[in-house]
Amino acid sequence: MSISRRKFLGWIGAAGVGSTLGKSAFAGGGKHFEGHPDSFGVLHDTTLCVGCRSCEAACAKENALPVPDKPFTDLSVLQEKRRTSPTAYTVVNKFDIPGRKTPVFVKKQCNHCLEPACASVCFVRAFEKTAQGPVIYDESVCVGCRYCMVACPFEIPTYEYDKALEPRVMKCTMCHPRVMRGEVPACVEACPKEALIFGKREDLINIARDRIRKYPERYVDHIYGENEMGGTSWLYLSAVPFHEIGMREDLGVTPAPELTSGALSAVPVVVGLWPVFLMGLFAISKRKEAVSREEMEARVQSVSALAEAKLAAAMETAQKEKTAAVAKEVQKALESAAQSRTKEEI
Amino acid sequence: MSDNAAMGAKTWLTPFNVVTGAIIIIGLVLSVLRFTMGLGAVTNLTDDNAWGLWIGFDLLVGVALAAGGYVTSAAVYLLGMKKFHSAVRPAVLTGFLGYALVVFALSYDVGRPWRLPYPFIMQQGTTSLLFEVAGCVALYLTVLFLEFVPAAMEWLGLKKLRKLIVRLTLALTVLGVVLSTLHQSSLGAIFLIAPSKLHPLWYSSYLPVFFFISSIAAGLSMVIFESSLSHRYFADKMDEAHLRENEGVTLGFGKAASMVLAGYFIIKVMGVAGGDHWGLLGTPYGLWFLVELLGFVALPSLLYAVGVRNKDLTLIRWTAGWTVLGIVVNRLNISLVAFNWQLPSSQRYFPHWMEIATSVFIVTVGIVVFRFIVTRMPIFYEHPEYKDIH
Amino acid sequence: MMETIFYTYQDFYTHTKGVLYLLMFAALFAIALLWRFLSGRDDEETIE
Amino acid sequence: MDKGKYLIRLACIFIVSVVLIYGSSLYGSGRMAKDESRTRADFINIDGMASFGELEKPPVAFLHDAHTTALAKKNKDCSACHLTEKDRVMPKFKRIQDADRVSVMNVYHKECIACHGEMKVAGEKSGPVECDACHRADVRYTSSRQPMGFDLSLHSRHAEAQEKKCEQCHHEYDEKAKKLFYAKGKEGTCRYCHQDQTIDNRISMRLASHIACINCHSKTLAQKLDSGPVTCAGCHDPAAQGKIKKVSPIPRMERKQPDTALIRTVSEKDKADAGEKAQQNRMDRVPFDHQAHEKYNDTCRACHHAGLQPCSECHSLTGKKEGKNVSLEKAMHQVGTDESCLGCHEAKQKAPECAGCHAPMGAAVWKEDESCRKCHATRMPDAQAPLRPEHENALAAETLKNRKPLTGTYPEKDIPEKVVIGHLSKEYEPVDFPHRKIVNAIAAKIKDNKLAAYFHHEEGTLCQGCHHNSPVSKKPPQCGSCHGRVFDKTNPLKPGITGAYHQQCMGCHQEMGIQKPVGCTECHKEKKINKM
Repeated sequence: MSISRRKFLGWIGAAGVGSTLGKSAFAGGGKHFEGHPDSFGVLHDTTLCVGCRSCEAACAKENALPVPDKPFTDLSVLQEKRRTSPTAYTVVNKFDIPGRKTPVFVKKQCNHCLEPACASVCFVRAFEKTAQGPVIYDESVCVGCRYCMVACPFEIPTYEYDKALEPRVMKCTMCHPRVMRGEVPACVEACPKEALIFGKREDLINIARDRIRKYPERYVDHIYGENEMGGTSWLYLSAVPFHEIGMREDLGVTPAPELTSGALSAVPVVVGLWPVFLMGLFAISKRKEAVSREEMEARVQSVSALAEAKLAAAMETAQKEKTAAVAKEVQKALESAAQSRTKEEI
Repeated sequence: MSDNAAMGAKTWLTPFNVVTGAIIIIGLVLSVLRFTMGLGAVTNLTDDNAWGLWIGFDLLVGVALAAGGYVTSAAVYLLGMKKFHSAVRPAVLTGFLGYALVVFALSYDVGRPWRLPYPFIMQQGTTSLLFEVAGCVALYLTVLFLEFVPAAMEWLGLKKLRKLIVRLTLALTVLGVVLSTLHQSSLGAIFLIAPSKLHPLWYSSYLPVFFFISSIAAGLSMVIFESSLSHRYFADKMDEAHLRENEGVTLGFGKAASMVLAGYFIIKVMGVAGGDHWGLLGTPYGLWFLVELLGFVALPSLLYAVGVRNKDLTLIRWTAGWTVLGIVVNRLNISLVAFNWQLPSSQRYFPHWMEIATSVFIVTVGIVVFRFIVTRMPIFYEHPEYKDIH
Repeated sequence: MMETIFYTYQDFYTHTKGVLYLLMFAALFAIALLWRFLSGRDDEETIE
Repeated sequence: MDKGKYLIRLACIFIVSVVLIYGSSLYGSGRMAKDESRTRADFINIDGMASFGELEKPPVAFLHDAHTTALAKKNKDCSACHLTEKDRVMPKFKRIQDADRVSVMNVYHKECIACHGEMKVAGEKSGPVECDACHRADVRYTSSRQPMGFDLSLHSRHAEAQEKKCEQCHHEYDEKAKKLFYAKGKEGTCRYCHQDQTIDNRISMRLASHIACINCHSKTLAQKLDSGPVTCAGCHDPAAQGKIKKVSPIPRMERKQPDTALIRTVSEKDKADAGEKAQQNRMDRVPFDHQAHEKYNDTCRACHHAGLQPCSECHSLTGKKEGKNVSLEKAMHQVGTDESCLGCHEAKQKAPECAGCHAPMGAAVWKEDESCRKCHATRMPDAQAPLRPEHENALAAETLKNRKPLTGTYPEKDIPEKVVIGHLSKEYEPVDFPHRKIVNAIAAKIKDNKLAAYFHHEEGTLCQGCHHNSPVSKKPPQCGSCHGRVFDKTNPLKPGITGAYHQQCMGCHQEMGIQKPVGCTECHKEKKINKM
């Protein structure tokens, strides 16, 4: 039986390896998607922003977010770097760049990716990339698993940890209601320097390119958001390399759904083939059992046949002897009878 | 039925009960706190670190260590290894309890646990790995329940119903293996979405394969580990067949674990090669990766092999414990240590003591239920009336 | 089968993976039925 | 069970070591404290042997002035380390030139270690003698060495000192006779011949300048006369360079250069090569006030970057190899380079007093309009034979003479005193914009700027700084006439009215480096009613 143990070992190993083949079988296939045509976006020219935080004020007012303790006109807040929070969909951060007279101010909020990672990972489809451009959140289905916060490469979605019954994921919605009414988002309307421009994403890219061409020394020749993570609707222009103003340049251009589509595409293969393979294993082991049982019986047969043959032979000899003995007895008896008769006669 | 069944009046105040009692009380208090004050009051979770110890340990580690169920049932039913037959029921029980605890722990971590069935009934996010995991875990929980229930029915004496379910065993086993393959690998694939946050040494497109293969190793080691513990504490519950087969189980699973760990080590090295991260091995994180790889994958594989060759059961049992620890280290590495590795240490996550207490509470509940079931239901012995093949 | 136009990977995958999940569910039953059909002849499956 | 115990111990040791490695590695990875490296001008990295191949040991950090001061105390002079040839001290250490690797290495090792050894034996503070004490891998010094520019002021001081005997420094090289000689009237900057690297016997600029300058300075010092520096820091230390006396006004260089020149738009040779008819119509030639431009640059090299011959000799119409294929047109108009006319003018526009208006204008976009005629002003007479140079210069001078520079703008009374910008006010009070004060301030800043005076060709040009993209007039249109309330995406480069005001005013203040109005309320007061 030791073979079967080694066999068991082999099968488990093979099973493990076998299933790997299906794993990264094929990603999204040959398909390529350009995103919703004519969807809106915002171009943020960080060379114009002076960090007056009017956008933060307008955003808080529009989304009825709680008024923070420090007023929006208090610029001391800019000293340390802030991230989005459940009470602030957008924040302005100040970056002192060595060798530049004035600091660079950058507004941070949801980038409304063309292929949102948050939408791709949400297992109740609470996030949706609307045709108009904004990525909106549906609180009525959200389970609160927070996978979207793990997935977002820009660290934007935030969670109401302090709430026990109705915690929500909070993030900028590009003022989706206003956009649907044909207005511009509140922050764009509030920006005095017009560092934020709202419009169709293609137009914004052209505007950005025009600016780069007209002011070659003022801008880094790169529109952040044109290709990052498969493209975002919120585009950025900057005078300094983007990694110096807190924007990651190592995110790559693969759209988020592509990252997990490989693994997902292996699931049907496993469901399709694994049962067949396992049932096959079962059948083989059952047949092996049956075969081994038959061999057992065959051997038993052959052994018993042998035994019978021997037995039969023994029986015969015994028989013969017996008959011989009987015959002898009979003969003896006859002889004694004959003798007694002769004795009587005498 | 082993004759030394229940001794005289059981005294409740054994040290074990006292400790578990205390933990459970603390756990209940924390649960109330968690569900009244929200997640923020009990955990160190922030907007940067959305997933903490409950996901990292209770879910990732819990699911991996509950893999014993499908590994043993596959070995015995699909590969026809009758000799390990006695190991099936304990393994299925551990698996079932493991998954029950996973779902129980999930209800703590998720913001609105009463909405957990929403992905199936309300709106399906089919592009999400979590949808696949949720589906498989739910299905597999029912499969494990059905595999476990004959033992309960023998205890309750429901003959006819038990007959019906026993006929499904083969289908359940196949389904169990398929579902396990899916969600064990998908737990790894969950982290594929964030290449910018997971350290390149741990991030790889093979993550699903790593998780699946290491779950096989975890299952095997867990069965050995659990059987060694059960023999220490529940020997009186075991019938003669169970005792006899235990040695074979340990050796057989030990050998399989050694091979699987070796395979796992090889594909991990290939993962590093594939990403060309050799340079990173010199960094502090690289050092920690080597500790995980060499200390918790290569070493146990070696120790298993030595143990099996010399038929040294204690070595195999200790190595099983060490491999289980290795799985814990690997899962925590991926979810907590190597995740958000770029953030400054001030924004890094470390579990709040209340989180740790809750996890300990959940594990203790598992152990108590395990003991309750084992001391009542025919897990370690065969019920006299059901000598037939069950 | 009506051919909806997909503009984003997200929509495309949501649709295709949705269909795939249904197919998978069906496939499992199909295989079970096929197995029962295949091993119908052997009297009563005796599996230890 | 003893095997079990043994295993437990093994596992414990393993865990402890794991925690230690992990702990120390994660937190202990701070770099060892690097002592604050000092920046010196006399820091020399001795790596001459790199020219022979891979350096086996790290180069040696050598502090030249530290050594010279130390040696001076023992009244030793340059000859302690430097050999002299034809009574001039050679800059290389104890050798004339580098024969081969081994010999150069021996020179350093023998001389330095010997000297240091003597000092140590004599019990004085001395330099290191062990190998790794000199060849240190860690970088302790950084060089603050600045190249020493020989500008017009220094040149005139030297000319004075040498009583205008140019042959003291300037020389030409006679290929055939392989001898240096002085060519009167052909004096040029050293860099025309001496490049970065020594090419066969044409020594590099570094060697040439050190041999010539330091020798001359040390000779004059020897005669106890006021002379230039002989230490590294004297020339190369930025602080020392600041202290060099500046002559002002800088007397004009006496090199018989023309006062005015008529810059060719095609070289005679090109015309001859092309066999053109007498008067193929080319761009009109450019009258150039050479004397004025001398004052705008520190050195002649700024424009005559490769030689004193006319630009068209190297820069032919279609570009020649000698001129690195840069055509004449590109040489004159290439923006972004200092040598070209337009490049230099554009660089001048970056000055704070100009940037306010010129920065928002963006990169010069090639507009085919009247602006060419500003420079190409001299219409050539239809003479057959080419004019002689002095005639050309006279013609240029005459054209330049009747230029009417414009130094002001509209008379005071025509400039509105104050403009109230109020049609926007939602959250803030209207802005009362001190229009005249600002116009006068700008005009005052560029009052004596000849470049501005000439190119701001109309009185209203100055107003076009803010009233841009509209015809020049005394009554330019209001901003609102073009800038709509909301950003108009069909005209991408035109902001909405709010953006226009803020970008223009704040942009100008930022470019001109004016700090004054900082917060929003300093320009316009907060409106009381709907406070946020």
